Amino acid sequence: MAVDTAFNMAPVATPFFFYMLSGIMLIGGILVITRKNPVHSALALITVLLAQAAIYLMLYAPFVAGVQIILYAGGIMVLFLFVIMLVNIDRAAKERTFNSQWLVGIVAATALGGLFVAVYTKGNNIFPEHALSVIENDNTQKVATMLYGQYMFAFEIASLLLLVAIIGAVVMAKKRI
Amino acid sequence: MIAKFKSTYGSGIEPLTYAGQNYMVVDRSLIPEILQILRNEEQFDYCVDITAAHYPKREKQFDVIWVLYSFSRNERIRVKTQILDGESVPSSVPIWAAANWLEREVFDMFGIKFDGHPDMKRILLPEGWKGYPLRKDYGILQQDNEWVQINLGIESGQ
Amino acid sequence: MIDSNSSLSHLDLETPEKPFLDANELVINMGPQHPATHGVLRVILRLDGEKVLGLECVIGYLHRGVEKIGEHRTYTMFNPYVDRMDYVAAVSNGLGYCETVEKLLHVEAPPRAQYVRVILTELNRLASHQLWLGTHALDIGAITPLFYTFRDREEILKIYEKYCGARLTTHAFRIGGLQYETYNGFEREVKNFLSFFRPKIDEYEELLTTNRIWVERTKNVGIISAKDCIALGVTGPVLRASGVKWDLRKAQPYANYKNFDFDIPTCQNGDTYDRYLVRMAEMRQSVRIIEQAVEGLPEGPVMAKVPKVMKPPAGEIYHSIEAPKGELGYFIVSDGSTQPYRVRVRPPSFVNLQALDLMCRGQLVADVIAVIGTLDIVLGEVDR
Amino acid sequence: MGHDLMGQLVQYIQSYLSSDQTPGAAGNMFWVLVYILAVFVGLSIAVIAMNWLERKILAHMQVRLGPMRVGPHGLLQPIADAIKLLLKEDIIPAEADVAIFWVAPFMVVLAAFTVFIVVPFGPTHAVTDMNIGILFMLGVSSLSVLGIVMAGWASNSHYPLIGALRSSAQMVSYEVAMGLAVVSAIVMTSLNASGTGTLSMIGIVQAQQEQGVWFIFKFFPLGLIAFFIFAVAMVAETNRAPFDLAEAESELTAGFHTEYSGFRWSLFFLAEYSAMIAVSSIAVTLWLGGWLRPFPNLLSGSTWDLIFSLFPGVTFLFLAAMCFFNAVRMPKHPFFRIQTIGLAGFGVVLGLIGLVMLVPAVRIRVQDIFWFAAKVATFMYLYIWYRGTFPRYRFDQLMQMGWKVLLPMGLGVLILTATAGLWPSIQHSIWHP
Repeated sequence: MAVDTAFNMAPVATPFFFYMLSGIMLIGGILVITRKNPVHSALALITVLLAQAAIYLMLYAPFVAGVQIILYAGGIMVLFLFVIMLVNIDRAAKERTFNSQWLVGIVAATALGGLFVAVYTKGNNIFPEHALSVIENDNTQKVATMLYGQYMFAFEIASLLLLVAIIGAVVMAKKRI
Repeated sequence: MIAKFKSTYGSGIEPLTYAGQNYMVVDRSLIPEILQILRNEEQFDYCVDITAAHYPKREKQFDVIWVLYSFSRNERIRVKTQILDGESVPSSVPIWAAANWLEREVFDMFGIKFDGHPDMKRILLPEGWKGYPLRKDYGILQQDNEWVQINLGIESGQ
Repeated sequence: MIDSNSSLSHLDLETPEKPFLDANELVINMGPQHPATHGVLRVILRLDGEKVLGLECVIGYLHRGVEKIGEHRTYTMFNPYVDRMDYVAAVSNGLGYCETVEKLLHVEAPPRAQYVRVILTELNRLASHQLWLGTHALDIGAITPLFYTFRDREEILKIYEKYCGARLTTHAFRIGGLQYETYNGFEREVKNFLSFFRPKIDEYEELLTTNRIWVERTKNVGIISAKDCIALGVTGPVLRASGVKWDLRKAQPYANYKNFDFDIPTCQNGDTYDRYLVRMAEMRQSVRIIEQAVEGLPEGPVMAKVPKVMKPPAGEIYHSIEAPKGELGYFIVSDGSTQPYRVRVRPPSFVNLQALDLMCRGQLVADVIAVIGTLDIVLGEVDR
Repeated sequence: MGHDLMGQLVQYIQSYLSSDQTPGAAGNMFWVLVYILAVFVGLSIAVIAMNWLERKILAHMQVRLGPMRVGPHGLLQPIADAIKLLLKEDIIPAEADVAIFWVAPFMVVLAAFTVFIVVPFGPTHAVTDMNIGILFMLGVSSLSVLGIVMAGWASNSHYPLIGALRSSAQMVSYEVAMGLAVVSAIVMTSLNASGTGTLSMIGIVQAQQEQGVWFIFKFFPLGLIAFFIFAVAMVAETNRAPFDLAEAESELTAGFHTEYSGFRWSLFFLAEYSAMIAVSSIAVTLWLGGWLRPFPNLLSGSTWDLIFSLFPGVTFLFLAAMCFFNAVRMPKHPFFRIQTIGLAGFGVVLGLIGLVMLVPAVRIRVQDIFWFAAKVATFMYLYIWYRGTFPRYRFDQLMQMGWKVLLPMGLGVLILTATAGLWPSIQHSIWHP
């Protein structure tokens, strides 16, 4: 049976794909914040999310990759675009892209960069030497067991939060009537 | 009904009949009052048509005609008034909403203005057209050459 | 911007509706080239999202000056022109014109001519309603009824073609009666058509009447009350769907209609679905009328004594008939010459179209399509 | 040396033939490429055939003949259309956002075609078997809405924009109900000894094989309701009648692709039809037993196996016979000579295919694909039938149906399916606390 067969296709050119996808993500990320047209920004963001999904796939996490595509690229970003299209883009495009908070932005970026550098230089030992061997086929079941076993409480809390958000949205929308 | 009107308004009203159809010629000054009464008291609640006719040889060049119908009486009546060229008629849009486009068409075709009409502009012909086609002095082949040349980019529409 | 009138308390068209949250209102130009405006009607829609805040009709793209032409043609010569107004119901136009001129001339068409006129006019009503049904359903997205109705309309057109040689703009009637005696087998063919057509109405109804989507798309869409109908001068099936039992064929019978037994179908809600039902019922009534007319078709001449050169005495006449779209009136002023001094046509489509704004307020874009379809306008008649 | 390499290559190619896996799972790159090519070509042919069939069937429903001029019974009409579309001027509106206007149709086509790498036409007839197969299909097909939104926005025109807004709202809404229906089918796959379900497309069909029932009949009527929800949602997902609001001709002229013409427009067309086939494949896989032949348990045994395996060849022979019959019936007139020859030639081709399909070795490999295609074709016919019968929903009614009818129904069915699946253990815990 195909399901039970171990996935024995050897990964090909892993570093190449990793760097390629990372490059795409970085370029996409820069485009997101530099494009004046919000629709272009949103499309760049979609590229980033898709590249991210591909990296998840490389990490033997197909379920997360699939959910990433469905929820972010297919769902949330469509709603983003939906809202962007409803506002007047001609007016938005004329306004200055960068506002006065760029100082805060630089501080935050420096802090984050510092953190990355610190982790890279000092924190090598917190990562395992070799990647854990993950069986791809079990991935979805593993996620399910984790969510509904070990992290049941957190999962339920998250769903409750979402429920509250949905009800809030409905109440706000209903105000009109 | 006609008799009652006659007694109230005297010489301002001339009731007539032709081929079994009643109509009355009303003085221009009595028009608003008569139409109001016809609508409110005599139950002529349906304004069938408003139109006009042009008689260039008369002093009062235009006939304006209201065709009215009463659902409760199943009866038609025409009200007719004569006006001078350039004279306006009170709009009957407040009395019958249907008069809106009908009056616009009369304005479009004859150049008769209706006072108090919410949107007195041409309806069938384009805005900016010169001349009123249904006047007798407007030839059947006549057109607003200037308008045609500017807006359509052709020498003539014929 | 909007054709409106504030002073009628129940017709509050003046107050412009504001879009939600000061959102930009979207102005959409529907037509003059648009698949659903049934010709060259241009509708300027002001939208908030998909909700209609108001609309303005721009008409006149098909204006040919029919009334002006009438003043320059003799009474007989003008007869074919009227067919070009409501071209899907050309026979009705002709009937109205011929009867009006006959009244001016103080003649009456002989009984046989009257009966044939009724048959042809009612067939025309069927053809007009079929065309309406097909295009209306097409607008709402049902593409199949169009082909069914065109298939059956073809049979009517064949009868016309055989009778007078033309299919659409027939010029079937003459002032004073008919030009031609009916052809051999006319009665049989009309009867055959009736027995062919009766089950077809059921077929249309089977496709649409209880179709859930059709009902949802048409119920409570474009509601107009009887009061508003009368105020706006709306006549025909639209008025009857609002609950007013008024039909000129009964109210002021012309052309022998008083001899026929038929009902005036009415509905109460005045929405698009009711107008659909009323028209479907009218088709059945028309079939009834034609049946009686064919059964009782009298023998005799088909042309009254009319002078070759018509010079009606000076005077003026307003006469109207119940065209498929509503009251079709002719106001003719004669000055005693061979040409009418003034011809005025009171087109039902033109007056009915005024109600579009009222009927579409607060509805969605998709409903505008349905309402334009349900008003059953013909732009040739609106613009003349 | 060279001979050795050739031998290795041949061996490499042959090594897959006896495999019971998909080429992707077996890691055989050659066959992966062959399968991708086969799926691509097959899909293109299916879209072309679908184009012709839709016009013909719709025409016959509407008492007319449909295309009759190009080729016998209009058989070459789709090809003529394709040539026309390719030769047409490619118009890009002056005010359009050119880059996005370019990318949008490719995005839609890409999304519509990519999903087919996991569609199982048979236990070994799929490009690959992903263990998140169904998730992959839903995810990638949800990307096509991005292409539609991009197309509508980039055209910089009102009608396409409204069309794009409508279709994006519609597709996002119906994806929810669709997902719930899919989940309730996936829950059914876990009713085996180990108690673990699967998301793999092949695994889902195999689960139906093991449980001996198509999921549409499982826990009657729960499976049927879930299938119904999916069947409605999938029509909405593909923007087809009666949910074709995004391209409602009478309202929005042509919706999101109003400004497109020529080749780019044909890409949208291609994507629409392949998306229809894709969602139908999902429905077939999840509820109608995928490649399984009808009544595998009731009519089991080698005799029945033989009879059912003859079906594909016989079907093609029947079609060939139809062609010959109609060729004979063609009017005997020089004007129709080419048409008659063409129809007979088409019949010969079909007949040859049918004969090849009767060869035992081919028969065994092809029958799965045949049953799968037959089931998908049923859905395609339904699509056409809907289009011929139903008026169009209005937008608010569509949303109401998605959120207020299908979504609660989907949730309810999911909960009930889960309860029904767990019922033995629940019962057990009630009686033996």
